[in-house]
This record gives sequence, structure tokens and C-alpha cells, in this order.
Amino acid sequence: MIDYTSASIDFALLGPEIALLASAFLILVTGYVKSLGKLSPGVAFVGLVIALVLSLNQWGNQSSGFFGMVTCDDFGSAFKVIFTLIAILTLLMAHRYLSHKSLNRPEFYALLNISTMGMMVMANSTDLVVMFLGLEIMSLPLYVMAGMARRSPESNEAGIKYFVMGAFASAFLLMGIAFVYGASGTTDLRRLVTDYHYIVGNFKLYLYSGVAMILVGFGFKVGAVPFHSWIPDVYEGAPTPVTAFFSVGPKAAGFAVLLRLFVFGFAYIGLLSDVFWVLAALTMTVGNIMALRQNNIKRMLAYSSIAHAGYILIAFAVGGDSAVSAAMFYLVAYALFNTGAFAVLVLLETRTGCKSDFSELSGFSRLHPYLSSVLALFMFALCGFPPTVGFFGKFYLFSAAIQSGFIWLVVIGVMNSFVSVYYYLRVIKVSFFDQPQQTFVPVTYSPAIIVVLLITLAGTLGLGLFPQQLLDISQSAIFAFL
Amino acid sequence: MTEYLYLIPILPLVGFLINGLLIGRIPRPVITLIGCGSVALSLALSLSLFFELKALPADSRMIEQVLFTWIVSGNFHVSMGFLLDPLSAVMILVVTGVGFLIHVYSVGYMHKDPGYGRYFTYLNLFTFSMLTLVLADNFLLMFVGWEGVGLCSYLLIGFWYHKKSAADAGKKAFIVNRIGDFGFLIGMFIVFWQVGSLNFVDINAMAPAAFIAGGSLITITCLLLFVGATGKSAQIPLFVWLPDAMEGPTPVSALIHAATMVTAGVYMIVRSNVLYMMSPDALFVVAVVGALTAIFAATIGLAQNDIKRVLAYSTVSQLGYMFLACGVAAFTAGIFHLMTHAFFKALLFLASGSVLHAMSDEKDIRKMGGLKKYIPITYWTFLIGTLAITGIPGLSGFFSKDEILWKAFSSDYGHPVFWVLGFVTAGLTAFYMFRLVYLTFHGPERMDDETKSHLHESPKSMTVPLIILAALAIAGGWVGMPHILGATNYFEHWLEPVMASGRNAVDTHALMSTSSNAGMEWSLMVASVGLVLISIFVARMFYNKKPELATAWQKKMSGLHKLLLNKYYIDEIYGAVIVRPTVYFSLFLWKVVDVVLIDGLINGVAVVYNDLSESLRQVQTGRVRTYATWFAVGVVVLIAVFMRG
Amino acid sequence: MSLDLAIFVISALVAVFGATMMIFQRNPVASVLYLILSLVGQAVLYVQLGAAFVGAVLIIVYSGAILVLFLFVIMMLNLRSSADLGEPSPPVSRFVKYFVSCLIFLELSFIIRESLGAGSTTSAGIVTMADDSFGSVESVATLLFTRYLYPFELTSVLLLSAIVGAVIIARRATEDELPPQPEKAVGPISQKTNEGQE
Amino acid sequence: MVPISAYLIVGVALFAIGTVGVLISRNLIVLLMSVELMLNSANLCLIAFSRSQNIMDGHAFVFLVLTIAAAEAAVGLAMVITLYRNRETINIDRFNLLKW
Repeated sequence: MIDYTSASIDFALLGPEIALLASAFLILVTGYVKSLGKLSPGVAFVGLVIALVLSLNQWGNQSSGFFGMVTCDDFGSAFKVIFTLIAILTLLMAHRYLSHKSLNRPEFYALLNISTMGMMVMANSTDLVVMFLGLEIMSLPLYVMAGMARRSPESNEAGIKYFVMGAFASAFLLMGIAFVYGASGTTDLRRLVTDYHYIVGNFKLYLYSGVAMILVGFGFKVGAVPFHSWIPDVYEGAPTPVTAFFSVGPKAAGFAVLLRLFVFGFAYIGLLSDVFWVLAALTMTVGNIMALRQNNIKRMLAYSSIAHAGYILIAFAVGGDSAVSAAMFYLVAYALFNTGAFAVLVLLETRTGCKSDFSELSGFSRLHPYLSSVLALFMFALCGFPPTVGFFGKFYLFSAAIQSGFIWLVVIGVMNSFVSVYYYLRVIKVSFFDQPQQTFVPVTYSPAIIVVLLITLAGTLGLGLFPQQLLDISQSAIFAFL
Repeated sequence: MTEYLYLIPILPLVGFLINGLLIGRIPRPVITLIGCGSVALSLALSLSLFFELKALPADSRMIEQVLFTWIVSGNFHVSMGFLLDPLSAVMILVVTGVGFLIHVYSVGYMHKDPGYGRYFTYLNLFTFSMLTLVLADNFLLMFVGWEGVGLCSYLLIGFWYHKKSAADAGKKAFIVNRIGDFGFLIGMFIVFWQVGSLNFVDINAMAPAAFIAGGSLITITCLLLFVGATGKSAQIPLFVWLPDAMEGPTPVSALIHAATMVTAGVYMIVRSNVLYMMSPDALFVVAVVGALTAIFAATIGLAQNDIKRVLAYSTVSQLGYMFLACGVAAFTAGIFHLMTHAFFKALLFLASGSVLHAMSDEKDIRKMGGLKKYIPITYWTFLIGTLAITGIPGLSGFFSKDEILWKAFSSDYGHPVFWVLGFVTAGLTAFYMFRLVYLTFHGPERMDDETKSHLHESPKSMTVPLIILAALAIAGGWVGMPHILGATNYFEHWLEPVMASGRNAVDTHALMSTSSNAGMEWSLMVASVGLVLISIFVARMFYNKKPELATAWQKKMSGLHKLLLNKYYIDEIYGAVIVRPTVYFSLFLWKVVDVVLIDGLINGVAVVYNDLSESLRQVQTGRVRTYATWFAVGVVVLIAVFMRG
Repeated sequence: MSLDLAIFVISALVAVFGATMMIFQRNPVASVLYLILSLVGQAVLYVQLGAAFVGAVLIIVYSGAILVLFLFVIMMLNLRSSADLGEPSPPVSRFVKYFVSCLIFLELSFIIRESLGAGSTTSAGIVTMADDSFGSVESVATLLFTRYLYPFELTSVLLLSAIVGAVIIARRATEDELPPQPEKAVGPISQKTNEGQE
Repeated sequence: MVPISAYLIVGVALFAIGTVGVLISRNLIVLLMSVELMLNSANLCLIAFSRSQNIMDGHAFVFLVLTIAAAEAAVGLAMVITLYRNRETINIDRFNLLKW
């Protein structure tokens, strides 16, 4: 057992966070020196790599510090690794894009690292206060990153929409935390679990309504219907690498917190399973149906990210170890192929005047047979086609649900994933089969993006053929929890 | 040799990778060498493994090769492994054998096509997927192959993507197959849930304990799997994609949409025969759907004028036979017909490809005629294929079809009605196939002069596969002669180990006791052969002789030839009473039931989804305040739910 | 009516009144002033609840700094009342919005009413006089620098990112990005990223 | 003696008013202020709950929330400035380029 309320000020617990913060500071300090400004991406990269190594190092370390405000466990460490990997991939593809759009400012990299740090804070806490702060630390840079292209009205709009909706959701989250606090006198999740008899006996309604509003607050971050409406607009308007980051990073962080809260923490609230059942079904159905008629690939991927969040929400309805490890598996898988798809979009958008409309893809395969095949592969993974990792993610998730008897939820899930094939395949159809409307301007590669593509490609295919390793890891991350 | 089992699917994969990665950079002879060579090696390996398997004692004919463990988690265990047993041995021989011949044929057929490299890339990928499907030792790997062949089918139907109809057909095939896959996947999940394994050997061993025989769960499972089979194997109501799939290149139609991929559903059902044996209700549904599809598609085939569409409907109809066989628990007969059908249908398609080759891609049989003398090899091979499919005694189709009909009549799960449906279908088949032969190869030459001047026999690379397939279409059925002819049914003995577990599962005693009624079997056989001959004769009357009669009648108006005239009246009456209504009925089925009802239903689903999408999109107004309102509504509902709890 | 109750009623009314007026003003400056009024009312409630220190902070930091920032921006942009606010939403949609908000209020107040008197420690939910240290500067500070040390440090990160974010968003365009010429943008990476700080 | 629930009701009322403000105000600045009001009402609830539980953790939390509110206000106002520069309006309904 861990000493929950260990007062030790043990900075080793915060290694990855400190590494990210230090690199952000360094960027902010050196960024204003002309000649050093160019080094910012490198500094950010080094910071992320150090954070990755430190996070990996924390694997197996289960301890608590800072008066119980920081909890280091394998569950959190696993998510920290996921966050840093996502941030690294984003960084690699961002540089080229930002230079192209004259947005390449050192602050971007600092904000990226700070935001990643916020995610880590979220994943590594069992206290609602810290989770809330982590959420804000993660979100504020995201609002800024979305609105960073100040010359572009779309980016402005994405920023303000994200901000308004985010702040609105934060208010509900805060109110929810206040109610839970009112019910129990504590914000520590572990005490909420140990004292639940007393709390439910006396302040059941406070607790329940508080939990409902907390669910709203984090449900917003993962894009659960009906708290999803910001997603398409923000994803479409934000600069593409930022969108790539949005669609996996904050989502993973939101799921990390949601898993901790609702699968481990408040699991005793029997109602939750039904609520998540409805949320999952609604989220995947709405996401998929609305994705059908989109003309912009970024927007389509935004709706698809809603749908994928819906699949992951199945795990919450199911509960239990296998469902949670399936959700983690799915998150990693989704992060891989979704980032890969966005990397291709980034390459396409670094041509002048490209907005990622479907029609712009016609003629793609003739000029770039490999790149278009790679895009097709990512689309197959998004559909959940074997032998990509997307298939295993879904398979594992659905079989966990079936084993717990959630047949109808799986039926809805499978139906949805077949509907989704239609719009993913449209990307392939346009890029392979359609006659080009105008000449396809060739894409110029950059080494960093090729690295991103190779990593995501290797992950998508490799983990599809040999998923065992990742499966083991995601399982031990669950078994190691508290 | 058995340790090289994995190479059978891997070789085409290697071919696919080489051709795919070097697309546009290697000359055509190299593409040909890699494309055909990889399949040839697979074929050689399959043959040697087949003989090795044959050398083993009958009850130990099963080689399972586990390459590596795919996933283990808790009690969930799936390995990446291949299973070679008598059933999959038959399948790999068919796939690699027919596949190789079609690869060779394609060399000649596609030689002018700019997408030559792409074509062979897809074709090798298809062969790989199909071999994975049939060799898989578990449902999951089978599903991988299942999706793979679906994908290749989609790519190859839309191969000539500049044709809008081809792209549409590809899309349709894809959507319809999704519906089928949905059933397959859910069925697979239920099997896994109940049995705890996806491995076929485990399922065979454990399913009787895991499911209650005759219970509703096993029936639902089998029906869901059957939905998957109807999608892939084009049965009612999911057959609509197959006729449209003929937009692809003809060798593709031969390989994918006739000989191999579309039979995957049959194979899957036979593979899980243990499950089906436990659910008589599901078997009954399979038999009904199979029989209805057989007669339904054959009726539509009567009035088609596109040579490939006739063959497509004929494929649907023949697949119906196979499902009928499965439905009456005559799985061996189903696989037997699958094999013979692969031979003669591949032959028919390739021959029709040769016709199209000669006719400058004119598909309408009304614009053909008299081709016999221009392309004799094609004609003779086509005729052999036709004789085989109609079930002329001695040719392969006769044995397999006869066995199905007899089982439909006599099996414990059979019923005379099934026999009648199959019997009528046989007659219809003979009619439309000979209509095809007469309109295409006999009679006046109706093509324009331009086409006529280009008429030529196909190159060797095309005719040699035709001749080999013709030989197979004749002799392929000799391995499964019925007992009453005094022969040994090698085929049945060969598959016996696979079917034994299924019978043990339900503990039936007398499934094989059918030979007791030899007299009945004889008479049914004679009846069906008789019907076939009559149908051929009628077809000859109407599509070969009648035009001549008509001209004769015009010349001799004077009344001297009243007898002839009268005979002609008899023909007319016969036509008005029987043939015309049948043709109109056929057109009705095609235009109304197929195109309007089933097609419309599937398109309707798409339209509903699209409209739903369109109207839901309107919610996304772009205004933050609207979003916030939805958000708040969500909060209200959520709090209300939690308050109640 | 006891003094406590009188103070509560008056300050609660002030807080609610200020808030209501705030959202219905067309002139943003007036809105800010009404929000300050509401905050003053709330601060009194804080003090009544024994949170004297936090109440003082609310006035000083919130009214004194944050809302002044709002005022500053309004002045800077020279926003007149109702410059371009278009036409109001249709009545139905307005009704829905009021209705939904009312529902939130009703639900939450129902929950509060239902939970009335539950619990044990400070039973009956009545404010009793706590010991003197409750809510004092010292006890808040002790909490902030022991148990809440980590979150407290985290807020510094939050403020840092807010500053950086505000600067990056609101700063005037640098010369290299002023004319929105897409052609120019294709050039090499080298950029004068650091110029043009206001 | 005023019951705690009275304070909570005031807090919830302010929260609902804030919600109304977010939902109906077209002026972006008023909208931001409404969000601030919502955060503040949650603070009031926290303080009240602190009192009822007789535990001071809520006070520390309110302190942190004030910081968060300040940070959000800074970023939000920066966005308002940019939007006003580019579009010369702060009517939130005008920002609907991205839709459907």
C-alpha cells in the first residue's frame, strides 16, 4: 500500500513535468535572442525526449508525495509516455507547417510543452483540485494554439470558440467539484472511495450531481455528445498540426482522468454504467452520421474523432480490467493512425492554397503512389480493417464488451464502424479513382515528417501484426493501479 | 514439407510487395514473372502438401502450423496459424490452381492495359488474402482474409475507375459486403463469448458443450454468420452487388466473382459445420435461402442480354445450390459443387472474355452470332463449360449437381420441395445457358462490319488456360461419382474427417443412410437429365431454329406449307403460354424485385443515412451560443438522470 | 430579523441584482460595473461564511485587477454600447435558453433543499461560530503552503502560459507576416520571429 | 442564523444567471464576464461548503480558482482584441465561418 498522504516533497515524482517546464522556460528565455530562436524546436524536442525517458523510468514506481497531491503509478506513467510521444510527433510535423504559414514562433514550442505538462499533471493526480488545475494548464495553451494563426479568420474563430466552450465547461466542472467537496469535505479521490458509505449515506444527491457535472467537464474534453459541438469547428479552423495534437493529446488526457474517476473512483455509483452506455452509443452514432456528408477532410476527421471517442466510451460502460486495458490500447492505436493521417494532411497543406478539401485529393495517387497508399492505410486503420492496429483496437474493445454481456452496445458499435467505412473510403476513392480537376501540385517532403510517417506507419502495421507487446503493457498498467 | 505450409499464402504476398513497391519501375515481363511465378510456386507447394496429406492415415489428416501467438490476454488466446486439413487442402488447390490459370490468362487479356502492373499487384494481393482465408486456423485470421478479399474485390471492380459505372459498382459491392461483415463479426463475437476460443479445432471440440443444441443462441449465432455468408456469396437479399461487379476485367470476374471469393461464404459455413449441425433451424433457413436464390437468379438470367451478366446471375444461382446443399447438411456435396463450379464457371467467364476480346468488348449477345467459325477454340471450350453447368451426364457439373439434388430430396434435413426448386432451376439453367450459346456462336452474324473485320482467336496465353480448364470441367467431377453408378465417391471419403465432428456434435445416426433407396435416386436423376435435355431443345427451338422457320415462312406465303405453318403455330402457342410469361416474369424479377426492391432498399438505407447526416449537420450552426445551449441541455438531462439515481 | 439575516438578504440581493443587470446591459462598461457590484455582494457573503481573507482577495484581485483588465480592453477597443450586435435571437430560441438555465437552477436548488440537514458534523447546516482561526490569513496560508503547495506552484505555470498566450495572440503583426501573401510564405525557415514586440 | 443552504442557493442562482449570460449575450465581452460569474458562483459554493464541513480546504481551492479565472480572462481578452482587429466586431454570432 502506498502512503496516501505522504508529505514528502519528492521532486523525483515530478521529473517529466519539470523537464518539460524547464525546456519551456529555456525556449521563452532564448527565443527572444535572434540567433537562438531557431533552436526552439530543438530545445522543445530535447525536453520532450528527456520527459519521455523520465516517464519510462517511473514505470514501476508507485508512490505518492506532496501531501497526496501527486500520485505516481503505472497507470499515470503509461499515459505520460503516451502524451510525450504524441507531443513529439506533433512537434516533428509542426515545424515545417508553421514555417510555411509564417507562424514559426518559439512560443509555440513552449506552449506545446506546457500543455503536455498539464496533461501529465492530470494523469498523475488523484485529487480533483490538481486534476482541475492540470486541465487548465493543458487547455490554456491549446486555446492559444488554436487561434495562433492570427491572420486567418478561421483560426481566430477556432480559438475563440474553443475558449468560450472550454471556459463554459470549466465552470461546470468547478461547480461539480464544489458539490463533491460539499458532500465529502475532501477532493481526494482515494478518500472519496474509502468514505463512500458515509458520503452516499448522507449527501448522496450532492455527490451525484457533483459527479454529473464533473462528467460534463471532462466529457467536454473528450468530445462526448452532446458536449462535442466545438470539435468540428475548432479542428477545422486550427492549424493542422495543432489539430493533430487536439485530436489525440487532450483526448487521451481526458480519458486518463475519466478512467481514474469513473472506472476506479466512482465505480460504486451503479448508474454510471447506464449513463456511459447511452453516452457511448450517442457519441459514436452522432459522430459517424455527421461525418458522412463532409467536404473537408479535417472536418471529417474531427467528426471521426468524436466517433472514436464513442468507441472508447464503451469501455466505461463495461468497466473492469479488460475493458480499461482495451481502452488504453485503443487510445494508443488511435493516436498512431490518426496522427499519421494528419501528417499526410500537413504535407498536403504545405502546398500553397490547399485547405484539405476532398476534391483536392483527386490525382493524388498518380503523382504520389506511396504517400497516397500510406494515407489509404491510415484510412483503413481508422475503419478498423485488419491487419492494422485499428482492427485490433476495436476487436479487443468489442470482445471485452461482449464478455461482459453488452451485446447491444457492441451491435451499435459494429454497425457504426461499418457506416464509418463509407466516409473513410471516400478519401481513398477520391485519391485513387477520381479524375483530377486541376493539376495536382506535387508535395515536397521534409525529413521530420517522413520520420513521423514512418513511426506511425510502423506502429499501425507492426502493432496490427504483433499487438501482444502493447496489450501486455496496457494490462500491466491497469493491474498496477493503486 | 509441411513446415513450409505458411509459404503458400506468403508467396503471393511477396509477389504483391515486389510488384507493388516497384510499380512503374519494372518492365512487364518481370511483372508477369513475379505475378504468375509466385502463384505457380504456391500451386506446386499446395500440390505436394496435398499428396503428403493424402499419404497420412485418414483420421490424422490435419496439420496445424502456428506461426506465432497473436494475442494472449487472460483467457483470450488467438494465434496466427494455418490449418491444413482435407477441406482446406481442396480449397487451396482450387484457389491456386484456378488462380494460376487465370493469372496466365490475364497476361494475354490485359496486355494492352496501361494498368498492367497495378492489375497484377491487386491480383496477387487477392490470392494472398484468399489463401489466408481458407488456411486460417481461427475465425479472426479468417476474418482478416475475408476483409482482404473484399478489399481486392472492391479495387478490381473499380479497376477501370474512369468508367463511372465501374466506380459505382465497386462502391455498391463494398456497402453490401459491409452488411454481411457486420453479421459475421457479431457472430464471431458470440462464438468467442460462449466458447472462449476462436480456433476452429477448439470450437469443434468445445462448441457442443458451450451451446445448447437447438437453442436460440446457437441459431442466432449461425444466422449471423450466415448473414456474413450471404453478403460475400451473393445470396438473397444481398446478391445485388454481384451482377454489377461484372464491370471489372473479365479474368477478375472469373477468379473473384465466380470461382473463389464468392464461395468464401460456403466455405465458412462448411468450416463451422459443427455449429450449424447444432441448429436445425439455422440449417433450414440456409436451405430455403439457397434454394430460393438458385431459382430466383436463374429466372432473372433468362432475359439478360449482356453475356457477363447472364454468367453472373448463373453464378448467383449456382451458389444457391451450394447453400442448399449446406442447408440440408450435405456439406460435402456443397464443397464438391464449389470445386466443379470453380472449374466450369471460370472456364465460361474466361471463354466469354475471349469472346469480348474478339468482339472488341461488345457485351450484348444480340449483336453477336455465328462466332463459332471465327473463334473455334473459344467456342468448343465454352460449349464444354455449358454442358458441364447444365449437368450433362459424364461432365463434372452433373455429378455435383445430382448429388445436391438427391441430398435435397433425401437428407434428414431435406424436403421434396427443395428438390423441386433445384430441379426447376436445373431446367432454367440449361435454357438460358444454351440461349447464350446459340445467340453468341450460332445463327446469323449480327455484328457490324467494323467489329467483324477484327474478329480473331485469342493468343495462346489465353487459349491454353481455356483448354486446361475445359479438361477440368469434364474430368473434375469424376472424383465424386455417386454410389449408385457403382463407383467410389473419393471426394466424400476425403472430406469425411472434417464432417465427422459435426455429426458427432448432434449424435445423429442415419445421415448417410440415403443409399438405401437406389431406385428413387435413379429416377430422380433421369428426371433431371430429361428436363435438362428438354430445356436445351426448347432453347434450340427459340434461339436457333425459329429464325430460320420464320424466314422460311416468309418465303412461302402461298399456303402450300400449312403443316409447317401449323407447326409454327404450335411453337407460337407454346411460346405465348410458357416461354413469354417466363421471360416476362424474369424481367419482372429483375426490374422490380432486384433493381427496385432490394437495390432500392440498400440504396434507401444509404439515402436515409445521408439525409440524416445532412439534417444533423444543420444543428452545427457555427454559432457558439447554439453550442452552449446544446451543452446546457445535456447538463440538465445528465443532472436529472443522476438526481433520480 | 437578526442582523446576520439582514446582512445576508441585502448582500445576496445585491449579488443577484448585479449579476442580472450585468448580462442585460448593452453597454459593456456598465456590465463591468454591475459585475463589480455583484462581486462586492458576494464578498460580504464570503465574510459572513467566515472566509474573511478570501473575501478580501476577491475584492482586491478580482474587482481590482481582473475587471479593470476588462475595462481596459473595452476602453482600448473603444467599444460603444451596442455597436454591432445584430438582431436578437428569435423568441423561441431565447425562451429555450432561459428555460434551460432555469432548469439548471431548479435542479441544483432542489438538490440543496433535499440535502438540507443531512450530515452530522455541523449538523442542521446552520452556520455556527467556528474558532477564530477559521478563514484567517494564517490558516489559509498554512494550507496553501503545505497541502496545497503543489497546486499552488502549478498556478504559476498557468499564469506563465496565460501571459505567453496573451502576448502571442494579441501582439501586433510582425513585418514578415503583415501582408498576407501566401506566395511569400513558401520561403525558407529563417524568420525574424522576434521582432515587433509591442 | 442563516442556514448554509441559503448561501448555496444564492451561489446556484448566480451560476444560473451566468449560464443565461453565456447563452444569450451576443457581446463577446459580456459573455466572458458571464463565464467569470459562473466561476465565482462556484467559489461561493465552495466557501459555503467549507463552512458546512468545517474544513478549510475550500478556501485554498478558491484561491487557486481566482488565479485560474485571471489567467482565463487574460487569454480571453487577448482573443477579443485580435478578433476585433480582424473582424471589427465582437458580436459572437458573426463568428460562424466554420459550420456544418
